[in-house]
Amino acid sequence: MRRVLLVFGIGFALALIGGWLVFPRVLYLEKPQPFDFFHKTHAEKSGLTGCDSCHVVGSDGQFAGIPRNDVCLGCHSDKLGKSEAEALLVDNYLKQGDQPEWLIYSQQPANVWFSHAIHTQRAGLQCVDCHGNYGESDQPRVYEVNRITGYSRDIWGHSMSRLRRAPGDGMKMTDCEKCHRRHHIEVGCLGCHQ
Amino acid sequence: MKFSRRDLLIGTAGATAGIVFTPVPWKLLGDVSIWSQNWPWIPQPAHGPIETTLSACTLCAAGCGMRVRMAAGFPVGISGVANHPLTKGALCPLGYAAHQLNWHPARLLQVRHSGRASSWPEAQAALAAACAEGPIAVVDGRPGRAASLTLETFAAKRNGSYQTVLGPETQALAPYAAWSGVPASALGYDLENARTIVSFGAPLLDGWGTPGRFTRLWSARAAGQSDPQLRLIQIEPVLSHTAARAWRWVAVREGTQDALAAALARVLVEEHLVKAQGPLPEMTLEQAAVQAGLPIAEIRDLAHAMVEHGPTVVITSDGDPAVAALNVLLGAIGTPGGISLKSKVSPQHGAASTASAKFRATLLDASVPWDLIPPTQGEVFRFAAWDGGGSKADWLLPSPGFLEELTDIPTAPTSATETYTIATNLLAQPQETQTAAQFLRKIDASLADVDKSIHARCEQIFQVKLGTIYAGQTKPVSQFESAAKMEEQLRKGGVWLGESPRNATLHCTLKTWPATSAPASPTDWTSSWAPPVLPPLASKLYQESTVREAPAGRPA
Amino acid sequence: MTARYGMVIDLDRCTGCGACMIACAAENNVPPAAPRATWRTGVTPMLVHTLSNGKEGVDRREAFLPIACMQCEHETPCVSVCPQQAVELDKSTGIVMQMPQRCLGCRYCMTACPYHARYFNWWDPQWPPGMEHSLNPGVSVRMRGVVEKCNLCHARYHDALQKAAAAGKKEIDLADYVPACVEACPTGAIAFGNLADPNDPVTLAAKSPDAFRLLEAIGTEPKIHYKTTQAWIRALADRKAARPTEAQHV
Amino acid sequence: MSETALIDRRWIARGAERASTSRFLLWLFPWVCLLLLGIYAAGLCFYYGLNQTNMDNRFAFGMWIFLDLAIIAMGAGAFFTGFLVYILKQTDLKPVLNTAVVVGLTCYSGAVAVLMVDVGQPLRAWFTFWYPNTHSMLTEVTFCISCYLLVLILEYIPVLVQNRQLRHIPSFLVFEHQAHKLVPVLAGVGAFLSFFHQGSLGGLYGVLRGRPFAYRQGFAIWPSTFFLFILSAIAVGPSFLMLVVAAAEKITGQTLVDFGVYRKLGFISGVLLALYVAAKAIDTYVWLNITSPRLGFGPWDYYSYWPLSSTFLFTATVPLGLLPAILFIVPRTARHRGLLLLAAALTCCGVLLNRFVMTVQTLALPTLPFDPFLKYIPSWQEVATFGGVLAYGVIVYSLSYRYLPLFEATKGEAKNVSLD
Repeated sequence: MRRVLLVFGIGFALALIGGWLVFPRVLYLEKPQPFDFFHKTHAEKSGLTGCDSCHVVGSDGQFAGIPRNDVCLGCHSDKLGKSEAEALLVDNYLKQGDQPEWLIYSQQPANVWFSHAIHTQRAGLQCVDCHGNYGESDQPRVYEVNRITGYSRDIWGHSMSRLRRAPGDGMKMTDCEKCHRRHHIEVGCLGCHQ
Repeated sequence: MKFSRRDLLIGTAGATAGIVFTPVPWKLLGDVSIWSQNWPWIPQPAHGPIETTLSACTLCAAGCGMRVRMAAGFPVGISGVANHPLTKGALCPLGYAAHQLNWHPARLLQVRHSGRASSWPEAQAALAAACAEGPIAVVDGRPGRAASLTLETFAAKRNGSYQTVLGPETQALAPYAAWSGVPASALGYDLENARTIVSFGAPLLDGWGTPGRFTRLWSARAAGQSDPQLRLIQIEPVLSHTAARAWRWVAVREGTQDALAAALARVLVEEHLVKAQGPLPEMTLEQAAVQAGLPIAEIRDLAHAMVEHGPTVVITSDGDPAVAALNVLLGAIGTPGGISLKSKVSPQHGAASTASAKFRATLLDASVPWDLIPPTQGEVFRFAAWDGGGSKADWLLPSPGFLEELTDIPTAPTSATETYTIATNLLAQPQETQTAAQFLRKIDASLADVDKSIHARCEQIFQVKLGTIYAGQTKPVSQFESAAKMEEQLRKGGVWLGESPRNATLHCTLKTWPATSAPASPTDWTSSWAPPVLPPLASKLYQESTVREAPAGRPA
Repeated sequence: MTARYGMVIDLDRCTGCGACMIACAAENNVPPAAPRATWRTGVTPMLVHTLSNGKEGVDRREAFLPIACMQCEHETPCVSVCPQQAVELDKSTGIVMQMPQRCLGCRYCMTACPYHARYFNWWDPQWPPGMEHSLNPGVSVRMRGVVEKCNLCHARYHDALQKAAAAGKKEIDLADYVPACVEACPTGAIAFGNLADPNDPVTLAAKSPDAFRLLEAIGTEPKIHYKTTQAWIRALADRKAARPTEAQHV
Repeated sequence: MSETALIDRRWIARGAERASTSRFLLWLFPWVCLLLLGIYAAGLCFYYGLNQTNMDNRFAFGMWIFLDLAIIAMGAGAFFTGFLVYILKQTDLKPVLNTAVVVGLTCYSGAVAVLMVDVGQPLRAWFTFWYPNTHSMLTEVTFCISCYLLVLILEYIPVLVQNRQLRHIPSFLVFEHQAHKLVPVLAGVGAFLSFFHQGSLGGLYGVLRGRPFAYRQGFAIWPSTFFLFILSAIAVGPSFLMLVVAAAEKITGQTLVDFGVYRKLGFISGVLLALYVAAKAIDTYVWLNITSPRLGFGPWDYYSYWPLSSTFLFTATVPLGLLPAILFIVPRTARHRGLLLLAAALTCCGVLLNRFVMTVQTLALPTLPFDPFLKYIPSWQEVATFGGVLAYGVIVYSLSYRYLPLFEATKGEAKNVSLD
């Protein structure tokens, strides 16, 4: 009988290890960004304070997202410093005139409609409330994509158990709902889907 | 201790129990359903902010005002321009899906010589050779454009002939042109002032002329009123969409509309319903009635209906002179609400001359309808953006598609006032393509460049100081400080409107009652009907609903 | 304030040109007809029916009747039947919302809808190569095997909302929210407005004696109204006239 | 004796007489082929989507739903017999109990399988459990059917483990004895669940206010069809059971249960059927004169279309309702085995017709004033898929009959383990 329990226990334990430690590594695939980008450097060196100095919301409420080359060209018309990233930016993109294909950590799927304008203007949310303080990131973040769904890992969040998550870590529908429920905001499915 | 089969079973049982307490089954279950929501083989719309620009539709000669929504550099939506003076915010059904046409499977992006792939240099050489050997014909489907000037001068320099193919609506005006000596392209209908419109089979509510112009007019003055300000009488064998909504539908027997016209003429004159004492058809009322398959009483009643609520104008679908003559009797020529003469700012063109075998080569501009095939033994160079199939042309030359070409749009057919619009190329022109004008300039660099000609036209309009520019709001040309400013407005989707029609100076005199002539598209041009290249979404109309019949189902 | 968006469609003005159908499909990323699709298997959130008085020859009369989702207000048939809350009647707009990504494709809602305004994606949506560039970013493409219907051009509602928010307003400006079919109609036969607003022209038009609704007796309070001055259309709509056979229909 | 035959023998209870291995395989062969064809057809539907069927936007439900409703009604024999035996203590019905369980199991699992093919996105079917809409009859159906399927499996296991080989595994035997204590409870739960979902299957159409032909008023949240479906289901259940047993006897050439059981089943069917016909008549009267007119629809909106005209109404009630009821109840006719089985067959046809009318005719009838009456013919994929389910049923039953002690009469020496 003891042997039975032992063998059972071993199987049990192996399953736990596999499920919690190995599975995430198999499920998610790391992808490289076009080149390293440091929010912190920009904040310090160029005195670009506040996200909206690059990530602007238009008068009609459209969010421009990641700034296009012309914004970068404001300063990077030619190389600033010797870094490899700088060289890549200027030579491969700004000079050629094609946009870097950034992998967006908080990219929501095509069936989601999210308006930054409504959340910042009407609800008065700060960028950090949802995105965390990327502004202080001083090393490039890893971008991981779910092999099955193609979603960024940030959507589910980095802890598989979804416990103890920092803001910006985990942007599932349930996370939106949590906040909406807290503020008694009722929107139908198509309030946030398209 | 050795590992037995029993242990394996128990171990597996343990693992199975354990896996339930890991994310594996639950995350997989979730992710697989999410996968089913984003199947990789289903296209995803592009990201990126949306810009809206104004332009004009170039699918046909009507040049309706368009509002184009662009995302990530591609048009993603088309709508009309509200209170656009000509189209009143309306487009034809095809217009709303026109931005899909550039990806149509029939898109032409390769020079073809008698069916085989070829290249631009070869085509160029071939045309140069042809020009050297003999006179050539250059055929233009939309005269009056900046490009037309290039084509015309090229033909002139090569003592070839420049020829035009007029659209059906303009063709329908040909008889009056013949009787008044004014070119058809200078004539139009003053619909806004008409109170009774008698249409002999013209699809007035179904994409006739500039669609928005009449549909809005009809909607405001006729629809749903038992005694409408604007009476639409549709004379047509079948219950067409127009006939279905007309104030009155007269089901005339197929191909006997000239007989009905004759009958009406007799009633009008004999019963002194009109002042005119013009010539009369030989046919008696009785004979005509029998031919048209209508009781005399109804014809008489129809004649009365035509005059009791004037001004009245008769519109034909195919320029049958016998029918057109009714307008002369009704005095509907050069009068308000009738056939009228446009103000004289834009260059006017001779009636359609016809290609004949004597030309060494014939060059067809992309504006020439695909199904028109010139009767010539010589080489045919055809420009087209889409391959409609069954082409007899020796050379198929890919031209820019929708929104890929800078062009100007002169006065729309049937319009009584002159208009001028510029459609800029919102999309980059594919390098595989050339317009006829670009192609000819490769052969003769001295030819005018379209961009320059457009500039010149704007200068000209600015000089004349006639009319107004509409771009958001209306502003008289005279109030523009410079031609450049005005041109800028036009290039941003504005439209120039000329002066009101000069009616007094248009007169038609009829010596004898005209004999019927066959439908007046250039007689010796064969028209082999090929299903038009439509936006794929048009299939909603004829395949997924019963609103219309499939194009292939229409008679050749 | 909660709105109740609805329409009044003037059948005397509808020429059956089909502009609404195409504009709707273009706006909502509805794919072109699949090779084997028919009027019974197509996806046409806005669909124009042809009516006739059943007579032949000179006595024949025809009219055209556009049908989109009726946005039923009361006992909305499709909402209660959906097993997994993929359909709901939105409180703030009165729009009956269909959520294809939640739908499992059981088609129960389609059997429930008396107006046949719901469509099943029998095929994978497909466009000629490259044409995906022309898709509207505001609307996600539906996958095969789910039900879809008119969501009253919800992408345009989103834009209006966002614009209002950016301008610091709570209510949208109705001028910013015009469904594609309404915008496209070349005769202005389709009027769109807020039925909760007593002074809205649409509310007034819906009250006119010429106005009616389809299958009113079923009592689902549709928010799409029709109007006509022609007796025979009215008789047909009120189910006082003979039905066509399938042969006549197709 | 060939190798396979030897293995085969080892699984059959000692002393039980069964057909020779070769004959058994011969019997299975066509059914296996049909099953494979069905699986292929279903595969097509999964791979290419439901465009493989002839359903369309108007016939959103087709042959599959119709037959699902039908076989689930037939499967009602399972819970109802359990209910009779364990709750109402009608122990003389025990001989057919195992058959009832197997029939129920195949009917329900088959129906669920077809439903999985029928939905457009089976991968998301579980959403119903995660985001259930409690107002939807379909949610009720989904929950009850899946739960009851579980119950059926639990009820089947005790029978299963009586197999000669499986009985060698000690833990199974232990389990079996425990399970037997459980069976009455299961029967109770099963009965409740089934009564409920047979009802909700009726409710499925009864709530469709947009389909005046199907719409019924009712009591509380349930339309009258809810109760009619329960009644018709428990009426047809025993009849179907009777037919299955009769078929088994015919094929195996053995007497499996004594005639008394037939008569009892028949009598139950008959009484319930009579009740049903009465109830249905009242319901139809109320519907045609009150419910339907309120929605603006009169009888001629339904019964002026050939072939689905009023003759259906008549057939469903008189020859397929009253007649079998009489045959079942009147002792003189009930004495004849042939007539009894005829009545059972008629009853099954009656329920089939009823389900057909509720599902297919409802969709064929136009609602919009300018709409035509529509027709629909299932595609071969639809037919084949369902054929597969039929074959599956036959195969499972045949195997169970061969290797498990379904009937006292043919238990062999497994007798010592009886069901109580």
